[in-house]
Amino acid sequence: MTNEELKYSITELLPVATYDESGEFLNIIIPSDELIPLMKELRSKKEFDFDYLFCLTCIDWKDHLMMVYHLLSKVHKHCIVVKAKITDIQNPKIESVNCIWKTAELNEDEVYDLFGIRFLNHPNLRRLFLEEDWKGFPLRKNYVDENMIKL
Amino acid sequence: MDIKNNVPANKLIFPGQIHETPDGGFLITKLDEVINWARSNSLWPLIFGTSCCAIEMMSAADAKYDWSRFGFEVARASPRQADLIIVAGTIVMKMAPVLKRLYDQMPDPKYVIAMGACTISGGPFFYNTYSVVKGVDHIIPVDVYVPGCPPRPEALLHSMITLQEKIKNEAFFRKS
Amino acid sequence: MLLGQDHITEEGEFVINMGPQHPATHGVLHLKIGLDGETIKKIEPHLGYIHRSIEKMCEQLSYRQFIFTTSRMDYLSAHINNQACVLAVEKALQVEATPRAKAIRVLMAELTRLASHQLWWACMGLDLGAVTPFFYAFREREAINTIIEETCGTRLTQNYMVPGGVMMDIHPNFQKRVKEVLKQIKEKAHEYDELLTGNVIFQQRLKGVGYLSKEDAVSYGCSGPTARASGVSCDVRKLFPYDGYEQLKFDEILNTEGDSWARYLVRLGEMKQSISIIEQLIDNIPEGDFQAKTKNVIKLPKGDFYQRVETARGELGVYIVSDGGATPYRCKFRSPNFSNLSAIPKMAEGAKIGDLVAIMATVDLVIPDIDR
Amino acid sequence: MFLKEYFGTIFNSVKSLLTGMKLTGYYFTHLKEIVTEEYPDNRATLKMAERFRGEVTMPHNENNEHRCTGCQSCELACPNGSIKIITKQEIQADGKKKKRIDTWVYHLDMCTLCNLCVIACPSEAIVMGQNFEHSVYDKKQLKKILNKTGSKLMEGVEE
Amino acid sequence: MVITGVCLLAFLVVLCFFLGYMERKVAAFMEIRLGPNRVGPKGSMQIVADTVKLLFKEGLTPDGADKFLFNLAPFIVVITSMLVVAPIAYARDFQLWDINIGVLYVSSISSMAVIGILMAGWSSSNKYSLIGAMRSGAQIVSYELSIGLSLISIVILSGSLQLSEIIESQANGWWIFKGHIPVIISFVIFIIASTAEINRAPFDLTEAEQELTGGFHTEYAGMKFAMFLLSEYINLFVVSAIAATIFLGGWMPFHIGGLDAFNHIMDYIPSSIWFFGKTFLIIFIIMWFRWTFPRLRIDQLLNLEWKYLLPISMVNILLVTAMAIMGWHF
Repeated sequence: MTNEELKYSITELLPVATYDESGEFLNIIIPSDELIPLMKELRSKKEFDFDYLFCLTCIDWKDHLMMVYHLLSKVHKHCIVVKAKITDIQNPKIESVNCIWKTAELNEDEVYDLFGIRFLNHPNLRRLFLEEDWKGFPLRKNYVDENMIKL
Repeated sequence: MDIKNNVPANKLIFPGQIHETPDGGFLITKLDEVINWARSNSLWPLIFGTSCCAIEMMSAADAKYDWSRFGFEVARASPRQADLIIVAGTIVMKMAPVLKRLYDQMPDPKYVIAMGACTISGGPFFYNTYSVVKGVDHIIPVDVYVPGCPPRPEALLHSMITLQEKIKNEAFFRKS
Repeated sequence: MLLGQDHITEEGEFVINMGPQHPATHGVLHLKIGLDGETIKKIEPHLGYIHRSIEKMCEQLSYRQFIFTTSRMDYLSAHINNQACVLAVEKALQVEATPRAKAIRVLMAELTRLASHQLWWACMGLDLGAVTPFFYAFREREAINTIIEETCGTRLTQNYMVPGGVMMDIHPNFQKRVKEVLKQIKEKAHEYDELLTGNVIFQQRLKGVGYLSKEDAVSYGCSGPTARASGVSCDVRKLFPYDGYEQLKFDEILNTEGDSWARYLVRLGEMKQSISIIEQLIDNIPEGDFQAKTKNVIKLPKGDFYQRVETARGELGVYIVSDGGATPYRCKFRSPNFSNLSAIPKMAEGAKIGDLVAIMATVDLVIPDIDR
Repeated sequence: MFLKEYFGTIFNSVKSLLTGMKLTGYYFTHLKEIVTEEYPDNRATLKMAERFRGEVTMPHNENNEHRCTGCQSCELACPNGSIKIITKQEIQADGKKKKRIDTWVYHLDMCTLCNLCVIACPSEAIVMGQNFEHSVYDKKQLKKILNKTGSKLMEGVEE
Repeated sequence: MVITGVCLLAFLVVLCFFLGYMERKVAAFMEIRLGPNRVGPKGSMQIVADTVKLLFKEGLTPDGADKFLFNLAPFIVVITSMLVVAPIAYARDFQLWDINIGVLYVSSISSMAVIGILMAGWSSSNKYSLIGAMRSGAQIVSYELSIGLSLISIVILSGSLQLSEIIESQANGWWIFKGHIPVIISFVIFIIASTAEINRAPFDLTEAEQELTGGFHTEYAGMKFAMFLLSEYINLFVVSAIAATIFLGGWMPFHIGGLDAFNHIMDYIPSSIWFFGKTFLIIFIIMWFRWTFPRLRIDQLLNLEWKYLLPISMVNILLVTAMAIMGWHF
């Protein structure tokens, strides 16, 4: 499907979604609590069939956190970017997509480790890279580390 | 072959180097020499590589550079049987206790070569990083530093020859 | 070596910790393995022993500087990592590299891929207990390294790509040397078959070991030879061509078996394809500049940019979020090994310890790329 | 049928093993195939590639003059801060004050030899050196000062 | 007798130095590199340096280990391998101990090494060591059968268990020539099975560096580790010597029936050279295996024994017996 068609079909599914088409892919920006229903549709519906989650990450925009999911359909060869906005910056949480794409498990561990977003219904949420007792979430913009030497 | 000729003169002068006293007695000096000869010529490295430098360490073992010429090729996977740990690659905070433990598991005498910029000082990851140990000498004592990112296999061989020189000047029977 | 703390495993289970320092993990991966006799029941990967916070660091580095850190991620495909970065920057700036630069980049990338696969083959033998293949493969790898060194100045972490092209023109001897090396590799290719591929012990060690189905490969986000051995068509060079790959003739090697043997064959096939790509290009490097004009201080427009390339291990994605400044606001590297690693527990279910070594060898993990 | 298969397997296996042994046997008997370069012995003949990056050097000519103007482009270009340039004000013959380098500090222990400083340098004052034998017992020896004592800026570089 | 014994022990140590050097050089030449060439002339003192270093290394005993067994194990391993050296005939009329059940003695003592290995692996209190030791147990017990059966085929043909008599029975030709194909099969099986028995690649599953970091000797350091290395090389020598004695006629020179002039020349070559020549040929073949083949997996290793080697050697015994009864051999 082309970006236009995708946009049309997704608007039908989720009217609250907003779009950003400035970049290479179609970006869909949704509130975080709408994530799982939309993702399930994107995965299961034959016309979407987004079976390949190739990049899962997060961006800290200081006033909110943005989960970014890059999806690709191996069948239809179309790409889409789903961005879920998390406004609660103190205690961020979002549903895990591990039940849809298995690759999400370790990726979400990583995001939890570096951004501190808690994933609900995640089978084994743990700090993946840093020690269990590490204080703070280093990729947050407000992270301070006295050991870090700035250039 | 006399390796001494190939080490630049300034590298032989080393602060804190232990010099043999003349009154050490014939036998002890000779035994010392034998032991140091054996040790310097039989440095078994631990298979320990964390990142890029490990590949150059492997290259030093390959047919072109072939560190087996010096008797270094018996790379041991178990720290108990190793004499030398070549810290090849960045050491991060999470790895530091493991490295220390590996070092402690090695029997004396043990030697350390810090290979590459990351292990010497944190190198490319010195600034703006939160998880990198800024130099492996914060964790374990280092005998020889070899800079580069990563150093060539020849540079690693050079560092091992330098280490051999150091061992040859050690005293096994320390005098009070 | 043994860090004993187990919260995932059941009471009375025999747990061994493979890593962080273990010869089979190719670096500092830590696998906690629950065993039943010699049979693996479950594996839990523990990462972070080489987590160097490259993503955080990139937020402080300019777009000319951040390229060099990626050489240290997947150091075996350093060129290709750098290429991904410069392509992302070029995509954002809407600059295109000169035709000569593109050709040089592809040549370098394929040489790197060849060298990387040779190292994989060497370690493959080493992991399965055959020491000699290591030396034969490194002989050719050293020849390639010498060529790369002659042009780029270093052997492993080259930092040769710059936005808009390449840092220096190729060395005058480059073409001659490459042809010599290709000839040498082709002459010695039969040794690979005689020593390992045809060897009955080797085949027995790999056939039927570490099966990964097509569905799982997609779901786990696998890419590169690991996924292609399961029949997933995922070669970025074919699907989303960059730097002129669309003009080159090469095949995407696919295999449907999904076991370690299939992964082995796919990689061997890829080596042949790389050679064919280099042969197509080596006499057809266009004349002209090796670098397109770019500003001294690069500032990307606001927005986010994703660029993927095919490294020797799979799809590397560089995701740059820019706020219009001279440094990335957020820089994420989608590393192929990270996803491939997540499939290893699935592959190793019910395998023996020896099989796990074989699986890890065929998936060909580079740990710093996982941890970044 | 079973027996045929059974012995067929054995035959093929043994054959494949013998092929491998033939190859290693070939190399064992053909010692001219040995590719080893004996590093410390071949130091006299060992030539690095001309673009090889071993360390950053600052060439001085016979009058102890270098080309560095102290513009600090290299310091800015260096991704990991391994260059530190300390400048001083120098009074010229015509009375004007000019910025000149005092010390050009080079941290070889941190340098990744990425070549960005050499590219950034507008006056070609620094080049990559070929020496790679830097092993030392003491880390402090890796901090180097590249401009020689009493060295001056070469005439006509700044214009 | 005692003096000879002591000399023999000293000789064994020197022999092990040589074997270590030989192994490194063989490996190097097969791997297109030079190998040790700095220490001593052509690197010949490399192993001496290694040994002296290991002697002066700190001898560690891990905290969790069973101290007594941990320290005892290397001695058991070395002593068992040295015991097997006793009945070997090194040259004409030079046999330390011509026991009349030589073959039985050799095969029974050599299988005792597994006790030392099990002890080492268990007492280290390291999980890798334990796995290595268990593998070793399964492996040596299995391969013992094939070794026994292939030795028995010669016992049947020569009609004696005494090593000197077996050598004498080959005065008119070695068994490998006299016994046709069945003995050749026995010989091949003996070589394969004994490679497995002494834990050398491709059957080095007990050590399996890539899987178990060092297997049963993971926790051993210094002198005790050196003893494992020593026993490895003595074992290598012993199995090769046994193979040379039983299949290739021990110190018997090579004779061709009818060519008296040729036989006469062969007789001039000292018998000890014949013995060591044959032994080192087999040692070389075993080393050749090591530097060519990948390692087997544990279940494949047992498959190889129980599905291939054992059935074949059993059928082979039948053939040999038939041959011996009918007198089909020369």
